[in-house]
Amino acid sequence: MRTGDASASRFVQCQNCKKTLFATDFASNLKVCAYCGHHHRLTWRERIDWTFDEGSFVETDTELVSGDPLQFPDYQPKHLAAQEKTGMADSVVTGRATIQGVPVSIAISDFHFMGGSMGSVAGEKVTRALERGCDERIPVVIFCASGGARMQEGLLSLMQMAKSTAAVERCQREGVPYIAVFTDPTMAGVLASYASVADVILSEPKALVGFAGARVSKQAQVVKAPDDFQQAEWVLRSGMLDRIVERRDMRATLGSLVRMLGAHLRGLEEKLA
Amino acid sequence: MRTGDASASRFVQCQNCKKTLFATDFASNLKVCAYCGHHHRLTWRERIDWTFDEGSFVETDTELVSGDPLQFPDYQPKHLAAQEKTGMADSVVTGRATIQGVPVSIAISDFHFMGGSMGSVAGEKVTRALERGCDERIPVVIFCASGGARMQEGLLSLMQMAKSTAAVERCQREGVPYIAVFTDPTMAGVLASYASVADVILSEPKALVGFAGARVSKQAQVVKAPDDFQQAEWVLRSGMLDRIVERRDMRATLGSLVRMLGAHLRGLEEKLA
Amino acid sequence: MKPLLDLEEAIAQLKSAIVRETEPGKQEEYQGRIEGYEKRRDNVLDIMFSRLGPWEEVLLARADPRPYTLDYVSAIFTDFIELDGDRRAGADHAIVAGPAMLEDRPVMLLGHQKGRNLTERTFRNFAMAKPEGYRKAIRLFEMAERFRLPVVTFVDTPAADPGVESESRGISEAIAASMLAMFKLTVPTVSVIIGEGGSGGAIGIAASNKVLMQEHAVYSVIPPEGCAAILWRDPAKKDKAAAALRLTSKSALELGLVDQVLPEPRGSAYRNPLEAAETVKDGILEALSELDRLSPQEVKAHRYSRFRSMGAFLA
Amino acid sequence: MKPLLDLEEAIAQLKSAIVRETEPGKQEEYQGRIEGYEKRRDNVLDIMFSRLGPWEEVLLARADPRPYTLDYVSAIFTDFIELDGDRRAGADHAIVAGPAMLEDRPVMLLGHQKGRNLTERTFRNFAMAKPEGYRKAIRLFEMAERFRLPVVTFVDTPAADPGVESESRGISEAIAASMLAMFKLTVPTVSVIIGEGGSGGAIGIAASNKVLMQEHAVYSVIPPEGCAAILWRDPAKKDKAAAALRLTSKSALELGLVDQVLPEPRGSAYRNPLEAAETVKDGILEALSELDRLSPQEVKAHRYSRFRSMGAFLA
Ligand SMILES: [Zn+2]
Ligand SMILES: [Zn+2]
Repeated sequence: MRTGDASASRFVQCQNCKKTLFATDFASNLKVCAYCGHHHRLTWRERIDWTFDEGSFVETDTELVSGDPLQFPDYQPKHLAAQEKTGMADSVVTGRATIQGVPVSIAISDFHFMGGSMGSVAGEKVTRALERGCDERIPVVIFCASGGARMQEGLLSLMQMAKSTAAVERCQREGVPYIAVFTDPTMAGVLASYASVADVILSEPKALVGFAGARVSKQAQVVKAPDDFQQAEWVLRSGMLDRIVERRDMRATLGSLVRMLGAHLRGLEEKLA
Repeated sequence: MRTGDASASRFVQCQNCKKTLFATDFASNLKVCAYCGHHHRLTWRERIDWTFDEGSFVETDTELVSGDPLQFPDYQPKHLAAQEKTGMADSVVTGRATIQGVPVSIAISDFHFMGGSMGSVAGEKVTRALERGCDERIPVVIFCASGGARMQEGLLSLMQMAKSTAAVERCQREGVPYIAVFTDPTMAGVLASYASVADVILSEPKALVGFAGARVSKQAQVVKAPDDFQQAEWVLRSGMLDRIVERRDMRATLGSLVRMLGAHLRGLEEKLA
Repeated sequence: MKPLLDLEEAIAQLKSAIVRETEPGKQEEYQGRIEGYEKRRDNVLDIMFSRLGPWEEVLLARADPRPYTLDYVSAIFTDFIELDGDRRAGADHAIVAGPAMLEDRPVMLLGHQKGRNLTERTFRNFAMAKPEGYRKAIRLFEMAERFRLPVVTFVDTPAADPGVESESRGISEAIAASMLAMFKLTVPTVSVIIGEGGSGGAIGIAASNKVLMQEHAVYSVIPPEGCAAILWRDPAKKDKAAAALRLTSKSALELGLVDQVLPEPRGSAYRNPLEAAETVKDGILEALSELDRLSPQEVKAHRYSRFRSMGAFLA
Repeated sequence: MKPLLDLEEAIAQLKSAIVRETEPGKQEEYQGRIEGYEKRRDNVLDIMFSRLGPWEEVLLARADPRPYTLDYVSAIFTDFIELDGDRRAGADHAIVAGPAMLEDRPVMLLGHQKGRNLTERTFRNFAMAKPEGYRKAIRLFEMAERFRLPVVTFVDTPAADPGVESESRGISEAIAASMLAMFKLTVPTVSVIIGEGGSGGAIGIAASNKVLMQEHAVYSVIPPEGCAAILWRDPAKKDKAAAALRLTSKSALELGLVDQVLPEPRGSAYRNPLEAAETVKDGILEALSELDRLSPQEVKAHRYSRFRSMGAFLA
């Protein structure tokens, strides 16, 4: 959202309906517009604070940093700028947390870091989050927000699709629940890999969710795209989502799901007691 | 097909293009019209003679006869009439045979017996054919020809859908290939059970294949049905069939399939050698 | 139904009168009259229900006020989270599904859902599931297996959707594959026929270890109207067909095709949905506690044998 | 290409002349001239191919006369029986699939198929598979597992189909689920990148134990034109993008993302498709014979480790 000239501005403008909101109200409403319900994008930190149990998050895999393996033009300065802008090492943050008391392995993708794109580091972190779920017999929750694969790492980025999907297969085999939450946007290489094969897929309202840019899809076809093409509501009607969940209900929904789907995991009941 | 007044008539008329054919040519062309290619319905005996290795067929499960469990009005006389007309005990014949030297367990449904409908006997025989494949580690080939479940056996007929499907699940689990061949017609309760979950589904050209009578389907919808709705060619385009195979190519196609898909079964290679 | 309705009206009038009544002794008098009417009403109901023919059972099973899947879900389970989507082609609201708590254990729920008014009925497609519905079912059966959740399904459908689009996306395959997916499970499965057990559409989600049937539900290979139309070219002979098809819970139990009939309250489930739900709940709990004694492989083998033995023939 | 085409024409003319030639000694003279021209042609080819830039590799990988999947299938395998259908929604001709014999063992084949003329290309949807194609793949992967057939896939696609209908039937899910299905397999899997290894559309059927790549194939996360358009707002900078993306077989091998580069005949595969096929066949046979040494569980673990190790970062 636009915050006016000063970042400490008392007002923000809704990106969707353009109405002006008090910054404090906006924050206490989890950055959802009180007028139109638009769910504005969150930083990874906001996501964690507003979803998981307070103080429960412990970050992991902080040592992973991109090595610009292809020496791709302009990649290094862009990557550095993104790091400075966001304070993140790369687009995905991983760790352990609890949700309504249930321990979970989590990964949060942040669109503010190079469009949440998946290179080697993001792919590795997502994979580790899934494997950690298996190793520790706890459910996995991943918040997606990505334009797709990171082209500056070329074929290595493409391989992250396979690598992360392999880890999902391991979760399935070992009975570890994996819940994905699509946030605006969840696209391309991320959607076409670990995101789409979660056991349960929730989405925030109106998140953009698709394989190809809408322009490409529409060009490619005689079929007319519906007005809400690639919006979560349309994606739900297309059978690809389980539920659209408003941000304020996300914690409770995730809590119930990990509690019920993860009940069989050794020790989860004990951990709950 | 109509055979004129005498059953020994020298001529037959194609049911589709109405052209007149020499009975001997017609038979040597496997009851496929030389003019329009229409595949006329076969008796179970013709099917076996024209598909499996000569003299290889040995019938099984001949002891099974319907007991009219519901005392359904007019069922017994109808059933008796069908037995007299066809010389069959019920609509399905089962047994062992070889195809291009490969031993297979087979079931053949004959539409001439009460529309090939599936009651307790047909369901039991199909189930035994599938189980025999598992017990003897040989591929299963089933020719379907049925209007659906036999309503004169009420809920017992419905349960045959579940029973036969359970046997297919056993084949899948035990790695026994099961190939279904749809012939005209393959409908309703048979299509919605063991027929549709075969590993490979072949169909004769233009066979009628569908869940509901075409009248019901078309009534139920605003969507216009295509001209070849519920014909094998349309069903293939809809993704439900593997191939449409002409009758003269059926033996070779089935032979290659059981040879390749069944190669892993213990002893199959030895049996071939 | 006339005497029944008259009695109901009289009872209702007395009940509302009793609230306003202030004269001493009158309340007791009203109360006595209410009890008298209620007794007569119960007698009428008992007589009516003792004389129900198969076709009337069909009408009752289809009746609007009868409790539907979500009514039982809310009465029996907690924490239900509906999950949607077949991950293939669409969302299907004729089948509702998702995990929920049954007392202290999580289960996977699934059931056909009817609607009570035109909007709801359209949204639910009259509880006629499309391929999407059965493929959602398959997805959730597989999930139940991964997470060791017992499966409970509620069956209440006139039939699977027979339309052109359903054909084009393989409604037959979807039903068969759904049964096949159920036969793969090593977690216990229990189905309850709560209204119309309509043919392939029903069995598609009823290939379970235990199949319970409410007293006034019906379960049939074909609707009586369809049967009459095909066999006697006369849909009006639906009574004859209903009788011939043996589609009542009593017949299904006699034929050994359901494991238990769940009695309904006097006058059928809709007259006391909570009592009906209590009986359904007890039935499910009992079935699950029996199945809990089996190992995963025994659960699977038990289900196979259950259906394997079905069929009546001379041999 | 001019000198190459001139030489080719001269050789062709001499070859046809030689057939008609009757004068003694002339044939030998022509033969000598042919050999000279051929030598020069080979030199030209060698020089051309030694100087190929990444963008030219892209063009070559996309070139019309390049052998396609079915060309390799007919040259390498016998008894191929194409199977169709996803059992969900449709037939997809951008991916061909079915069992076939590789020498004396049955295998499951699968590959993108391009077309050589407009009719074929339309029929094949330019080798851009829809969800149906990937779901057919999943079905056949599962069949391969049941019947213990090794899987061989040929990759040659610009991308998965990006249309509205593909989106509506979940093209992303289909690709992901296809990879996931490959990771489930305990039978050995080998993929050969034979032309365009286009992004998600390619990896969807290339999550294999062994990935071989023909010398002049390309494998990329995005087409160079798309990359240039996004990064530099100028599709014309496709050369720069092609170079930056490191999409050649040489780069893929250096990065450790393919196991082996399969050399192509002088002047690339289309100049000698049978020789190219022979090399591909040897590559597949060698890969399978290595994998044959592993147990089913080791096969699966091997595939996991292969992809698990991919990624370059400081840690
Ligand atoms: Zn707003
Ligand atoms: Zn004809």
